Amino acid sequence: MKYGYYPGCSLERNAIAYHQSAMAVAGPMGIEFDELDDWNCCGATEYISIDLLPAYALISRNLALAAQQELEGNGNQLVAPCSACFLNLKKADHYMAESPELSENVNSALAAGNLHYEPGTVSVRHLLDIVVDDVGFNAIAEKVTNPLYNLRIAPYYGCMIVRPGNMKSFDDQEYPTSLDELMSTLGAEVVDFPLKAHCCGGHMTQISESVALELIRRLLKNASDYDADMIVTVCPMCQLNLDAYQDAVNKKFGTNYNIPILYFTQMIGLAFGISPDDLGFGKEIVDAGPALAKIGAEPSPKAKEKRPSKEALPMPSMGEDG
Amino acid sequence: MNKEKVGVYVCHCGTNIAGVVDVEDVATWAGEQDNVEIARDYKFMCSSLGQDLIEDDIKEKGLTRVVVAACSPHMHEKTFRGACERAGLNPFLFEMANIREHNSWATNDKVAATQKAKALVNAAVERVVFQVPLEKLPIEINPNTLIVGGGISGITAALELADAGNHVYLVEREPSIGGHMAQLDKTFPTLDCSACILTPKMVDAGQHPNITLLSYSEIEEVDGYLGNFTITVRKKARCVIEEDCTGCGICEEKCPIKVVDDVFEAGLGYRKVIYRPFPQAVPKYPVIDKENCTYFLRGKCKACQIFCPTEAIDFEQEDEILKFQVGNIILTTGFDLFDARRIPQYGYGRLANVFTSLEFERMVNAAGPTGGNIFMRDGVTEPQSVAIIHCVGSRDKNYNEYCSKVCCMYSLKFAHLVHERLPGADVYNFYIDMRTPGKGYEEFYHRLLEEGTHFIRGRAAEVTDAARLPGEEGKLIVQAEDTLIGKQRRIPVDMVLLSAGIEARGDSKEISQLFRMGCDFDGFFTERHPKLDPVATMTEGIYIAGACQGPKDIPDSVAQAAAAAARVAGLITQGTVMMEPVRASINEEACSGCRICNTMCPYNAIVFHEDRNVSEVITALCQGCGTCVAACPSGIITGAHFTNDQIVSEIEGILWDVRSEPELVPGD
Amino acid sequence: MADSGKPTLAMYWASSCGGCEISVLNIHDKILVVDEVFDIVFFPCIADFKTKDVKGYPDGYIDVCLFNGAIRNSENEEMAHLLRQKSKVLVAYGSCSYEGCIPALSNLTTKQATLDTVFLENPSIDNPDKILPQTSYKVPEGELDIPVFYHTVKSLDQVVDVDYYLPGCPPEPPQIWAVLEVIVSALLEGAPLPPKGSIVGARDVAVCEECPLEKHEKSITRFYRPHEITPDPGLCLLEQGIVCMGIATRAGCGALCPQVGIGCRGCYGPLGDVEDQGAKMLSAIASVIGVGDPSMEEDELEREIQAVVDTLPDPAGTFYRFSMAHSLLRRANVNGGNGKGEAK
Amino acid sequence: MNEQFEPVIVGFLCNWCSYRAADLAGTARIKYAPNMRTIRVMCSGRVDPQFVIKALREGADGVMIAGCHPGECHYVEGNIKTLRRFLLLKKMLKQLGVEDERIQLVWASASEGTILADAVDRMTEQVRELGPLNWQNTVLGGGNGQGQPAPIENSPVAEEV
Repeated sequence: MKYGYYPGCSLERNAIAYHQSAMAVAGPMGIEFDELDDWNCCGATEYISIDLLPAYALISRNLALAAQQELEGNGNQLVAPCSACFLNLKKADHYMAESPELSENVNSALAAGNLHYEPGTVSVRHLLDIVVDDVGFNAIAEKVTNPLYNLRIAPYYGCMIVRPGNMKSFDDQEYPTSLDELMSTLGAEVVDFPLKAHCCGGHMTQISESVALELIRRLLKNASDYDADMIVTVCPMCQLNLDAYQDAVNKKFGTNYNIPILYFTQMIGLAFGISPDDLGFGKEIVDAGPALAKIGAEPSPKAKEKRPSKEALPMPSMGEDG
Repeated sequence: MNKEKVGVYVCHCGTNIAGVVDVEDVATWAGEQDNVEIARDYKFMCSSLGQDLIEDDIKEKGLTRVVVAACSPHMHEKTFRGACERAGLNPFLFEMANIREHNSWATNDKVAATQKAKALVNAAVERVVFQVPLEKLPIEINPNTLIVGGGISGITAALELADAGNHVYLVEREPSIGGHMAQLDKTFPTLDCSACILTPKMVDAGQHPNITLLSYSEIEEVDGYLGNFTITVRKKARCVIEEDCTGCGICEEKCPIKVVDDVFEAGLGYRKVIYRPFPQAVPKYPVIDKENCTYFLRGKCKACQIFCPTEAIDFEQEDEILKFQVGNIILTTGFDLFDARRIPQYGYGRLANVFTSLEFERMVNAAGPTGGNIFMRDGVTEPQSVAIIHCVGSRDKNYNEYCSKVCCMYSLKFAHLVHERLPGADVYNFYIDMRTPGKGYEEFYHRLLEEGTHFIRGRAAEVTDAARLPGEEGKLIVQAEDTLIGKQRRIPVDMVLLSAGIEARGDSKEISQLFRMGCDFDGFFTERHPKLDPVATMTEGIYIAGACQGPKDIPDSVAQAAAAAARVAGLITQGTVMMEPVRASINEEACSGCRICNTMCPYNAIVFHEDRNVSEVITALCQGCGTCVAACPSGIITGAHFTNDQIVSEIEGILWDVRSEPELVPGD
Repeated sequence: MADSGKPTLAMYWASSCGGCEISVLNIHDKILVVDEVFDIVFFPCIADFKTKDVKGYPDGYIDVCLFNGAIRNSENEEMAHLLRQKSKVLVAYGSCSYEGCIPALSNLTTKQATLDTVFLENPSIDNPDKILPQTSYKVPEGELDIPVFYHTVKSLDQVVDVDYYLPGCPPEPPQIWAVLEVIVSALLEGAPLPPKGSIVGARDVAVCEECPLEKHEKSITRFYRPHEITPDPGLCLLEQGIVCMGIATRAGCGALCPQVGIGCRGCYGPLGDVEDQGAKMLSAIASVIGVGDPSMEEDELEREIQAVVDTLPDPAGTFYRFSMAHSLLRRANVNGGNGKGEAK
Repeated sequence: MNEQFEPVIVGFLCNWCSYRAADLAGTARIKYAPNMRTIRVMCSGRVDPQFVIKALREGADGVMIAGCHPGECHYVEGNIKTLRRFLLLKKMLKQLGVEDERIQLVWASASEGTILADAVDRMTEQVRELGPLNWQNTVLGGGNGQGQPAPIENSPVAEEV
């Protein structure tokens, strides 16, 4: 499977671990990435809120390039590992298709660089999407050599990959489960994580730290309430906030969370038996070492789900769709 | 064709038509057309004076055809046909031109409207000349009636008809009749006990000499037509010999296997593998649930058989196939509850103390799993606070856009029951709008306001156990925007009730195809007319009542059921009914037996006679759609009142102003 | 009536292939009876009469004129008028004169395109100077005229009044003889003739009536061209996806084609209650397309049905193979709609 | 002619859905192009392709067939037959030089007055864009004889025959 690849700025700096691990696991999963030539920043979350047109022009330049370079045999599928990049690219494509006027303006801007983008030509997809939907759980299960037994993982999707509601998304928009399934495929114990699709604060850390810290606290608290050993993310922004600001949260709220924040690709790598160094481990601020030490022991007999008392009323069956 | 005398009447409809169409011009113009004997314009043709005009002209001027240019035929075709009939002219020699809905109301362009009016009038004139007298078709009505679905609607309809001395076949899928109403505890707004008012009716239905009750049975086939349907029913094997069973219930006692009862107890309680859904079940005979029975799984046990005092258990019993004739059918197949799992952010199935409305109905029911106590999922703890979320799956583009009509009221009822059983417990109702249209409903709402229920106007965003603020620990938090104070609120509670909406039965599409009738996008059966005929369907002889036609509460269902029964009773007393003669017929002389038409008819009205190598239309089955007429490559199927001649001349007439007669063109 | 006292017979070919003449000879020894009964006064195929001879006849001199061939050019039309004028009974003989037949398929395109195909593009043509027929040109002997080639092929009754139609491409010998018998007995014993304008030598029921193949309810999930399938013997061809016009075509031929596995081409023309054979055939055959049911999504439904429709390459040419000139539309629109017409 | 061309469109509406939709459009006083002239049939399945062709032949510039949405047909699936015929008819009429826009199939339930009205407006515009069809004169070259392409010229004269 070949895809066009749009790393985005973060993956070159703070999220280098994400990039490394993604590249490391691509091969085993039968994925080939073909990086977009001359790509530019997607404008992150701010630009759109400052001035739409230039923001969309900035984003669409990448789409135009993707369309132009018809990234070799990938059916014009452009994969973005970063949720913000993903959402921006997807939005641009969606709203250009929706409004001919926007499309016209954006294209008049692109024309300056002899570029043009016809909405709909490139299909923008998130890395998680292609892993769970194109590669598939079965293929992944086959590759698992050291299952992540014993590891309690809180799967964190962040607020961007399955939204907004008016666009078709690859997972439930309120309560996604694909990452949960992926993690249990790797052998890990997945904890229920109600805030899985809530916001991590994004760039609020720069604008109004108190707001951001509260949002981060909620996530950390929720994860530790369910005694998760770690939070696994699909987004550099989320990883950065939860990891880098954990200390600040502890100071502000007098807590002492110590939850490592890792990328789902790193976990896949581990399960595939790839050496941690090739997966960018050690770059996280909250040391993942202790948690990872738990891996390997035989699966704890499902923490003994205490048998319901005689009086207890039956729980609703969740059927397949559960 | 010898000349006809057509009378043309152009209606002003006050200014509705005359305001845009130059009616005088149209009338004078029409007067000059071929075959037109007289053309008039008049203020209100539908008035008795207007109709008199027609009748007098028919009598005095000997009109042989009548055209009225006015409103839609759906409005007044009947009226004017009547006028013709009174004056001794066959009603099918009348034709209507719709120059109001399709013309004067649809444009302001007077010139264009007048031109179009002329086209429509001319079309009618040229068509009517080719129309022929038709006689309505008499159809014998078999006095028996089939009622599908033994809920409150079905039971009501059945009793109405049976008491009037007509035989009824009442078919129910489940082991007992009673439907959803049997699961309920109290009914709003009067709070009388559901069972107390329902069970007597169930017993009546079960014992009525005029009612053949076929429970644990399903319809396999429906053939035939109004007055004369042939029904095939599969009576599933109960593995209990009804003749011998006394309904003592020992088998149920002795059966060692317990399973969750997802149907009657809505998953909140257990039942045995040989069971009656509930003590007052009608009929009283239990059934064996083969999927879970140890005997059927492993060939062992037989406890029920061993202990049965009357040897009524028969593991070898097989499904029975019954065939019978009925004249009419009433569908009362009811509804399914919206599956709350589809809204994961409400946590049903994930968060133990989130319950659906039906679960709660069972919980508060004295005969239910908790003996009427309101307990949390652990089965012992009483909640100190309860949140009730309205519109779950209703009024929501992502699920069902419509309002389920009953949820506001039963949510209020729930609130009341919590107050009653758990004094001091806090109750929060999260609603979008409070919808209480009905006798005594608004008063009930006010009563609840006084009982101290907290009403929060806002759709709940999510139910979570992720505590954030002090006091939220170990609770379920309902987050919603309170639109009255314009603030986000987080209400920590012990228990959450989801007021799930009403949905059409999962298999309603198949059912509608089985009975050859329509159902809408949501799966509810389509009534013949949304306002003027909500109980009949587009298929003659098939009626609908209750929630299968759309969300409804008990009084509405009962009313509709009685109405449907009355309609059927009316037909039965008539004995024979007259049907529109718009039917297809095949000229067998000219039929080559190509069999193209054989698959055209959705009503299987076309039969092929191998011996004579011709196809024939069974008139009584034919509904007159004309699909076979259009398909016949020999052009020898005639669609009465919509013949090729009639439609072709209508086409020519409607194009009067752009038509140029094909002449022999010399040269190139 | 000829001086011999015998009734006079003429047969003329306009735009046709000559098959009709052969079909007359196909009545075998009966031809002798024809010769015995009739005085042949014009029959370019078998007897040497000239147009000027016909012009010389008094009006109505010809008792029966069998006119075959479509009206393709000015000469065909001229002869049609001449023979109408000279004949008591004018019979449109064969599919061409009755409804245009194969020549009229060129009504699906333009005169120019037809000429280009015939005189320039046809692979077997050697015409380096691109010479096309001229309506008139000068030669040493003087100016010569060639008939004007019409834009639209017409049926006989579109240029002159016709008494009877004898369908078929060509008509079947037994039918021909049956018709001649009627006419003969009318002429000799004064027996009544069928009402003017009637279709003779054919039946008022579709070919299926005469077709021995076994017929069932039909449901077609794809169409086959003859070379794409070997039909099951004894089974209705249409049911097997082979376009067989029998359902929409007059019987009289004895269903010869279907019996040898070739779908009926429709040469006997539409049935009495049908105005447009092609449209009717289309309606019937589309009605029994076996895909698409009400439960499907609207676009899925359309896709599925379209897929089946796509397996039928040339509906117009197929359904109007013989009746183009006599159909409701008569020809393709090649200049309407701002020249957006499809035909080229 | 500098005044704008007003196409004449014949509309075959089924008695149960689309005809009622047109009624509703009127009752709701929705204003739309007066160019469509309606003919009522019990079901769109009654629309014989001969009718469509007849209308075009007799001077209509376009034909609209309107029925119930698939699955909502009063006669269960008459409209499916209509769709099958329509798709094949469209293909054949294309060969006969009738543009797709001139024959349209519309689904409109009894409650979709606006949908029908919009469809009529849209189709009127599209057909106006295409210009008159006027089969008798333009195509068959009756009357004004526009039907004839220019006589063949500028091809070298034959020397001998």
